[in-house]
Order: sequence, then structure tokens, then C-alpha cells
Amino acid sequence: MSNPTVELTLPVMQDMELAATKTAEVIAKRMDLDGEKTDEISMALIEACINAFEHSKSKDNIFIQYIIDPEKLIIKVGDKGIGFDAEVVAIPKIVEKLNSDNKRGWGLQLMKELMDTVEFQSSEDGTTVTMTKNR
Amino acid sequence: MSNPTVELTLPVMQDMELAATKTAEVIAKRMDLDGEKTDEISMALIEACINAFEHSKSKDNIFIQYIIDPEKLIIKVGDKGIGFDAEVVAIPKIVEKLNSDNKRGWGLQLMKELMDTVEFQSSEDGTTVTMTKNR
Amino acid sequence: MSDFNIKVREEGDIIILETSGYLNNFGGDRVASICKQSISEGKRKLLINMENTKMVNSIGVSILIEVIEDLQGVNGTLGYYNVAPIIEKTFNIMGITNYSKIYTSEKAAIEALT
Amino acid sequence: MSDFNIKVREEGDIIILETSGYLNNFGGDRVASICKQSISEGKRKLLINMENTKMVNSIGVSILIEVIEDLQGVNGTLGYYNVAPIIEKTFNIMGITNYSKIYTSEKAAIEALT
Ligand SMILES: Nc1ncnc2c1ncn2[C@@H]1O[C@H](COP(=O)(O)OP(=O)(O)O)[C@@H](O)[C@H]1O
Ligand SMILES: Nc1ncnc2c1ncn2[C@@H]1O[C@H](COP(=O)(O)OP(=O)(O)O)[C@@H](O)[C@H]1O
Repeated sequence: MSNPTVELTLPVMQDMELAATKTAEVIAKRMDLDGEKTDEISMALIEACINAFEHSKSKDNIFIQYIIDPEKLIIKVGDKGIGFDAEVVAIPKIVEKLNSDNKRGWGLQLMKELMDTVEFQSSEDGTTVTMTKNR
Repeated sequence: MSNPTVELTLPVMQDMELAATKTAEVIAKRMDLDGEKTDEISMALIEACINAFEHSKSKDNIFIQYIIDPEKLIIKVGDKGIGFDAEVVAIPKIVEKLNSDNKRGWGLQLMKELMDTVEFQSSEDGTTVTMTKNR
Repeated sequence: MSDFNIKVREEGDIIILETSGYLNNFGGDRVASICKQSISEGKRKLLINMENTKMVNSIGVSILIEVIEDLQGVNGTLGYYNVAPIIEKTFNIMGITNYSKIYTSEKAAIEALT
Repeated sequence: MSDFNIKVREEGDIIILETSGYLNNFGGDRVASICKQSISEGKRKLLINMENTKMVNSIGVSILIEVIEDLQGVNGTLGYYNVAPIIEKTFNIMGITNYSKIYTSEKAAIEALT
């Protein structure tokens, strides 16, 4: 049998990423993940969602999948936007951000630090981030 | 432009209806609905979801749509189950439930009391409940 | 797994159940079994502190009707306090507040039962 | 609409911001504008009580880097207390805890700044 999967589609709308985190919390509780892991998932998910809302430049809904694997929670966040190359995104450093005009650029870094694996699939048809958190 | 819509697909799994209520809470807050209306929506949604999980007899995922209309929140809960005729479901009465073997049968009644409108579309391919809460 | 829990304590001849988490079918069964146990031990006054239960479903609540029924047979009473507004509304719609009572506080509940 | 709110109060020469709700881009902007206002009025010690903020995003937090920058120019300090573990972790990953400090309580924060 395939893994139980929750799917959530969100319109581009202020704070809608919180619906994604609330859903993650219910699933994490159901999977018996501890509070720390649950919070890390929520924070990574916020970052993935706001990127899909903002950087995709798409007005289409974003699409989230939560796959409840026996070993881990797999989360995919997809948009139908312009795409990007995650390999060329610079690793942010606080010393460089101070006295720079651009203080942002922390989302990918946070996702990588907070989740067990993070992968980007991106083309000009859109981007899908796949993140996992081991049980 | 069409109304912003959130979609949620849930597997048949204990307590998954809470993901539906958490999503509803985020949307209700975004719509500036008060706490009382938000709670009423959540309770009605719990009942619609547990019916879709249990009575549909289907192992397919259930499907929830939240349509953010300028005047109201429209919620649809769909299953791919056996269907039923809501017209012939008896209105439950506590005096009759006392000393009866079947204490249950409150879901439809609660939905109707808590929401502004409730409609069932049902066939042998499944059931969709459409409920609305005015702003 | 479910996040539902119950603590039980006694205040004189009153049994107080303190629930926390979602009162669904499993939660309802656990409440009912503790209540039935207490009744079989001769207790007649049961109170449920619902402060940490913010959500219920109709299956969980309908199991309380069994408890009410059992108490009717022995002239006992069931009461609740710290009930969230939506749960109070649900109890009213189902009519169980005609056969069991919501109190505004533990103090009010205990006073009424003594 | 957003559920973010800030209350501001003074403890001696310390300005305390008490945030509640989700610290997103809008929340960050509001925190920054109050901080900048205080700095322009000559305040040098800023504290944020984050007890009622359980969630942040990186945009909201990155706006705090502006505040740190402004304070560096005037020899001021920024601190936080009642910080949820995930927010503390986020602050650490971003490195802002190298330039501003998380205290364990209001008391500890005020003592350190006086
Ligand atoms: N879903 C996406 N679609 C297109 N570009 C993206 C997406 N996610 C991230 N990016 C690109 O990667 C960069 C870094 O993203 P991130 O680390 O989250 O920081 P920030 O969002 O603050 O810029 C963004 O500025 C953007 O150019
Ligand atoms: N989604 C559904 N699919 C099939 N039958 C349903 C559905 N929802 C409700 N029903 C039928 O309507 C009856 C009444 O439902 P309800 O009022 O929610 O009470 P209960 O769930 O406690 O039986 C159910 O017993 C069932 O026969």
C-alpha cells in the first residue's frame, strides 16, 4: 500500500503559510514526532511556502504534499513559477548582511539546517522543494 | 477573478479532521471572522469529516475545499463513498437516545445548527456536503 | 496515538475527571469507563473539568449520554465546568444539558453537589 | 489583517517591546520602525519580550539585522527574552545572536543592561 498522503493547495495570500504549518503539526503529532522536530518542520515549511508565494512570481496556487512514510515525513512544496538554480544561491553570512543593502536570503539556509534533507527540482515551469524529517 | 480557494486532501486516518479545522482557523482569521464563528465552523467541519471518513465506507482520501467568498466562507467536504439520502435521516432527540441502543446520529444536526446553510449532494459515487458561514 | 488524557481525583464524595485533549470516540470511551467504574463503586456525583479540552466530536459526546443513563438508574448526577463556549453550544444542541449541568467553576460545581 | 501586535514600555533607560503573533515581514517592519524611533530619540538599550510570538519567518527576522546595524552606529544593544526554542534556533542559524543577546528572563535582561 502507498504511504498516507495529505495534500494542501494554497492561494497566494498573506499568512497562508500558517495553514501549511498547522497541517504539519497535526500530521507530526499523529506520527508521534516530538515538539522540537515539529517546530523545525513548521519553520522550514514557512520558508518554502513564502518562497513559492514570492519568488515564483506566479499567481497560481501553491501545492503542498505531506507523505507519511514509515521512516520519515516527506514534504513537497511546489509552485508553477519562473524557477531558479539553487546551486548558485550564495550561503548567507551575517557579517556580510550587516552594512549591506540586502539583509535577506536566509530561507534556503534555514530549510537545510532544520530538515534532514532538502532538494530542489526547478525548471521554467516551476519549482518543487522536497524536504524530509526522519522520525 | 475567481474566489481564492484552499484545498485539502486527507487520508482516512485517526484525528486527521483536526488538520481540516486548523486550516479553517487560519482562513477564518485571515477573513477576520470572530472566534465564535470560527469555532462553529471547526465543529461543523469535524462532523463532516468524520462522516466522510466513517460512513462513506471508502478508503479513498477525502477532499475539502474552502472558498473565500466576499460574503461568506464556503466549505465543501467530499468523499468517494457509498452515498446516502440526507432527507430520510431522522432528527435526533435526546429523550429518544436515552435508553436506546443508538446514542449517535448528531452530526447532521450539529452542522445545520452551527452553519448558515448546509446542503448534501450524494449519489452512489460519493457525497459532497456544502456548508456556508456568512461573514 | 491520541493526545487525550484523563486525571481522576476525589473531593469528598465527588469524583472529578480532568480531561485534556480532543474528546473523540476514544476519549469518550475512556471517560465513560472511568465513570462506570466509579458508579459501580457506589459513587453518585461525577464532575468533568474540561479546561484542557478545546475540541470534541459528536461521537465523544454521545458516549456521555450513556453515563447520564447509568446515573439516572442510581439517582446520580453528572456535571461539567470550564467548558469552552463551542462545547457548551454542542451540549445544548444535543440536549445533554437537560440531563446534566454545566457549572461556571469548580467551586460552584462542588457547592451545588454538597 | 494580521494578528501581530506590539506593546511598548520603558524600564528606566531601557525600551521594552512586547510582541504578540507571527513575526512576518509586516511584523518585522513594525518592530524596526519602533526601534528606529527610539534610537532617534536617544535610546540605546532595546529589549524584545517574545513570549507571545511563537512563529517568525526569515523576512521578519532579517529586518532585525537593520536594527542591529543602527544600534552598532550608536553603541547601543538589542536583547530578547522569552524566546521560543525554534526562534532561538533560527536566530542562531542566522547568526544574529552574535550581535544581539537572548536572555533567560526579563529580570536577567534588565540586570545585564543596567
Ligand atoms: N520557489 C522559488 N522560485 C523561484 N526562485 C526561488 C524560489 N525559492 C527561492 N528562490 C530564489 O532563491 C533565492 C534565495 O531564497 P531564500 O534563501 O529563501 O532567501 P530570500 O527569500 O530571502 O531571498 C531567492 O532570492 C530567489 O531568487
Ligand atoms: N458522507 C456520508 N456518506 C454516507 N452516509 C453518510 C454520510 N454522512 C452521513 N451519512 C449517513 O447519515 C447518518 C447520520 O449521520 P450523523 O448525523 O452525522 O450521525 P452519526 O455519524 O453519528 O451516525 C449516518 O449514520 C450515515 O448513515
